Amino acid sequence: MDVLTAIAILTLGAALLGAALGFAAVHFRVEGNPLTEKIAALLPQTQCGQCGYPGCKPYAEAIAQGGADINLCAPGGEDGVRKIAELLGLEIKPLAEGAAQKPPAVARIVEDRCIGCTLCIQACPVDAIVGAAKQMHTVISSLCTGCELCLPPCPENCIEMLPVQETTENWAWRYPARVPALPPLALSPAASGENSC
Amino acid sequence: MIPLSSPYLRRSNSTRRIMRLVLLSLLPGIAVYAALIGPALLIQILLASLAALGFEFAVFFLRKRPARAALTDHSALVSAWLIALTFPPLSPWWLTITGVFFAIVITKQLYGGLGQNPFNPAMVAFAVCIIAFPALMSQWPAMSLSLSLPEQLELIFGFAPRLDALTSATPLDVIKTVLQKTAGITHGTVQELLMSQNLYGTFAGRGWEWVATAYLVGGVFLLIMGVITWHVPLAFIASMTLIALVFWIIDPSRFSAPLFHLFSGGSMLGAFFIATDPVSGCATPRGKIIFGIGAGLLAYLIRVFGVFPDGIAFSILLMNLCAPLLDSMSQPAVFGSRPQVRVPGEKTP
Amino acid sequence: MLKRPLAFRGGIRLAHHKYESAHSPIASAPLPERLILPLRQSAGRAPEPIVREGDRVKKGDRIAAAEEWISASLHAPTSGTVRAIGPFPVAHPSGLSAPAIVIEADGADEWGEKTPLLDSPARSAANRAALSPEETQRFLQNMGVVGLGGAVFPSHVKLSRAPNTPLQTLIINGAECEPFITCDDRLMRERADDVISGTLFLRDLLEVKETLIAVENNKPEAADALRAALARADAAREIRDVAVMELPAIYPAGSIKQLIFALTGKRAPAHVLPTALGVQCFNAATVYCVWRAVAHGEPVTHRVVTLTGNVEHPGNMEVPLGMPMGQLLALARPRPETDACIVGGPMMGFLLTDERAPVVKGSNCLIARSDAFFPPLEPETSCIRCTSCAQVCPQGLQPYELYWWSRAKNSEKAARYQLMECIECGCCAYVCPAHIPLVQYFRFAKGEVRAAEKAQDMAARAKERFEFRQLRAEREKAERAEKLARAAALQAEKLALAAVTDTDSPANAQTPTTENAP
Amino acid sequence: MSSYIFLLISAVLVNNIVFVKILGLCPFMGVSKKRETAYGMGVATTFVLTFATGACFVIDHHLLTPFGLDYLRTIAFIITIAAVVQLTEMIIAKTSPALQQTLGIYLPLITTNCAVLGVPLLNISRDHGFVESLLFGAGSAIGFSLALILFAGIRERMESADIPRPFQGAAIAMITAGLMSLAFMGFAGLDR
Repeated sequence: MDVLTAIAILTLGAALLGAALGFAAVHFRVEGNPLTEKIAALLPQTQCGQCGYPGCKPYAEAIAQGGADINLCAPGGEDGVRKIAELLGLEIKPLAEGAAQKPPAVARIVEDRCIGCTLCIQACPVDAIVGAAKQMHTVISSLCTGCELCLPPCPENCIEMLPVQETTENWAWRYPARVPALPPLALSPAASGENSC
Repeated sequence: MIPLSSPYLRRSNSTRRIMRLVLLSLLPGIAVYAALIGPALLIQILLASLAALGFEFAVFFLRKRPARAALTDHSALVSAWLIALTFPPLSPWWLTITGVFFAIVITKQLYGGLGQNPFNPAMVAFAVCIIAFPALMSQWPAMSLSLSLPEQLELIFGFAPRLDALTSATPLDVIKTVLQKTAGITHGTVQELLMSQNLYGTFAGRGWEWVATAYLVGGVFLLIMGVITWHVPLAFIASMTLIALVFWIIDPSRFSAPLFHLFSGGSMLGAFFIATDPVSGCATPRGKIIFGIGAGLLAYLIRVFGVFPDGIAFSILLMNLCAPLLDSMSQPAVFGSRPQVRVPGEKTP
Repeated sequence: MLKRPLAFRGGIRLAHHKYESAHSPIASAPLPERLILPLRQSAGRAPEPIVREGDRVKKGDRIAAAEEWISASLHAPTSGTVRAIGPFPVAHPSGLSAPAIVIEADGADEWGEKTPLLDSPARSAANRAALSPEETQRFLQNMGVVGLGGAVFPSHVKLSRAPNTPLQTLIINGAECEPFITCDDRLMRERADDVISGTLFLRDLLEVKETLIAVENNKPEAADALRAALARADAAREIRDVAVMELPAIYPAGSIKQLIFALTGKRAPAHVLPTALGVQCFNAATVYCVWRAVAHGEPVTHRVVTLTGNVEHPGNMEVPLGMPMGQLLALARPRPETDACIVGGPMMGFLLTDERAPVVKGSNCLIARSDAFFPPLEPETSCIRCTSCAQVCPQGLQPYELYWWSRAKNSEKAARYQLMECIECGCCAYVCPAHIPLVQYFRFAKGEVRAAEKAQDMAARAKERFEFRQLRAEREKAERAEKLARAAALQAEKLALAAVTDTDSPANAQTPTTENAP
Repeated sequence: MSSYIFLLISAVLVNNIVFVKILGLCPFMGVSKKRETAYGMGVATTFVLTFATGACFVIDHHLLTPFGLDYLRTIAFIITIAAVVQLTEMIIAKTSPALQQTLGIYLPLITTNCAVLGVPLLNISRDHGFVESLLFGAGSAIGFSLALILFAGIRERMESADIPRPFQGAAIAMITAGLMSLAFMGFAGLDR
């Protein structure tokens, strides 16, 4: 008898709770995954496809659904992995093999070899190449994300990647080294004697 | 070597100098304490100092890092001295060394060394030892007891039976134990009770009051030298005074006067030397004030209502817990972000 | 108007080291054989060269023209021949090269045509109503007038009025709060009349209510000279609203936000230009250049540079822009143990990496460094959060927190502690007992923050363009599909029509099937 | 009234569920890396714990005891708690996606948070009435949140400390929790 009551009560309880959960599942349904947008915001949007997905958003979707690893984005680098890991509360991983971060670069078309085939224009995910059929094409370097997607289609191999040069305008201070290395200046008194007024 | 980045000018000051000033300002307290208790205190200080330097060296050796800078910055000595001053002066040698181990190795070096420990090393040492060895940590020698140096040495290093006769209740112990035992029996004010036990001096616990006064003098010296700011000591003393005053007014037969609390136990040492520890404490001005208030209140509550004879160590550790949070919540306004002065003639939108 | 300057929070008192270089008058530097003129000498866009290799130029001729509003022109400091246009070492902490125009001096130092703005009695100091502000702004841009205090912001831009706030106060910044530098001091002493005339010119142009000339109280001679000049100007026409204010010598009194607060009590919030508070600020040397340009038609081709530190003959020199700094410092005869040269002041300057780098508009001081004058590098020890840095920070920041996160390369966290509000004055690093190069950590972290912002911008733009491209592709696809559908529909209709006409003649009832067969 | 206050003080500070009872350590360790997550976890746990204590009290007193099914207590409580957690998760997902995101995978972890099971069981063993049970539940939850938030504050700073390699990560976090627990022992005796 006791056993029967126990079973009955537990069944009843389970049924009640199950009903409540079922009701909640219908009533508090959430459409879509808001995570995708958040992850996409952390990706560099180069649309390079190096992660194996056809763009940044598909990759973000894949991460949000748990299908993809977070360390596949090469342009995002270690910093990008760290940010995604922080967002999702996962452990930080090193970049996946083959997904090494390259120094920032922009594409440049060697103009005297360009035949005006427009293949690179079609390949560029951000419309950063301008030109018309049979006319020379040019990369707008300020829009170029350096995704290298224009390299394979070019029949003439006339697109090259130029690493972004450091100038006095984009230079930034380095992390303080414990021992700075600076050669002493040639401000010897001998030099000063020649030019004294 | 030339610094790479400006400023190329630097005020001559160093962490070592700051630590030296702290040690220097502890000297009056040590002098008075040692005069009252005997050379045992100095032995403890020496013992703790050697142990602290030894442990620091060991950690740096194990981490394969140069230990020189850490050994000469005197920060380990500050922790060591505070341990020696807060432990009973006739503690056995291994108790002091255990305390130093917890302070230097566990609390400080495991967190990366100087400047990175979230807890005050000396107070962790005290808390660990009072929980692990409550009996040993409450054997305070009577102020009137005068032992010769060999006797003291034997107590610290030897296997002599630890005679309870040698120890006596501190004024704070009396308040806690005697008052609880005699609850309901009228015995006049707490002050009269202490007087009857020959434990009351001029304005607080006999003997201890002068040690505390000497700490106060050292603390004021630190303030004047700019090593500490006024926030923590003032907030600590004010909050402790206030809460003691409230309880004292309610029932002077169960609670003692504020002055007594300020000059008993570790109040002064805590207010000026421990709660002001910049590493484990708060850094913003408002944070420091909250830290001081919290430490003062908790110290009183734990000392009077808790199970431990003194509350300084626990109150400071508890405030250490809150320090990162308090700091981030009390960030001062950046220059200009306060409401600006209205420009005369300017139209308000 | 405040009776006496207010004290701003924080700051430090420094040994001035001003006397060494301030006691002798400004000397003229000899003309070097070659002048190197980096194109970028002001904030904003670098001007475009308008000369070519081999061109002859005269002193004061424009050699590079500003093409954007936030940009200023560049002029030849002497007569000669353009020898090269290309990258050349410049005075920059990076030690990198930058595009420059190289002029070989012919020694004649022959002026080109001078066209002052106040060129006729109708447009003189007494009657300036004929001038429009826009005309003046364009004139100053063409004359290459930029802030000579160090930030080199084009001055004409600062003459634009904020749309809503009328300007109340004009501040002439002669504080010169960094130790060692005395170029503004000497300039104010020796050429006070020009400084006052320039001040009055700007005052009339901006139509401000009050004009305050701020001088630190360690330069009483400069203040006296300015007051005397003001009295002389007052004799010509009544001036009531201009005053010389002496500030207590607390570094960084000359920093713009601190200066505005000290003189007016207004606090400039983050990211707010002083004009929004009704205040505009010009450096004293800039004001001098404004006057030389408008009254005498002289563009900015020279500047006064302080030569001091570990040298035999400290002093100030009027130097043609483009003179190599090593050559210039040699004129002051550095003593033997000199091991480096600091460009700018000892608190905010940087080390010269190449002695061929030329003097530019922003170079106010060259200091020969030696261990006797400047403490050598000491090893960085652990921060114990002593908060000395927070106590002296004039911006009210918590440098120890900024350091904690900058050191961990967590610039996001540092930015949350208002890293970007740091003015890099160096007070924190000056007082730090742990010898931490705080400012360098902050400069590094700021670079990281800016890089992250830039990357974020790039990503946002790339995303927008990518999404638009996809949208377009989809639209094209849809249009194509629609076209196909329409074509198919048309075809079907035609067929149906044909079928209808066919059914009319039962004899041909079977033909559609054969027609439809491919 | 004062007994209620002491009960609350006891649950929050003196007998802190994490530092003194050493319960609920998985979320305490797992969700304390960032302060924002700690706040969210604290709120969620407070809600779940208070609600679960109430529900468990009702089930125990009105279902299990009358039928003499005390031996089913543990399993019944676990089922109840699991259901409450599921409900909370769905409600949070609907009402606050941001919170849902910061809590991430940790919200379901509340199910296995032994504190949530421990508190109702303690309530039974201490013969707490309904109000006392709720207070004890809420107090324990507040104590848990407090511990979590304080710990997160310290861990955020420790993140960039130069901790010896063998102690990085979980090891130093455990030591820190131990030292915090040590500090909380200072409250001993304050609930009398």
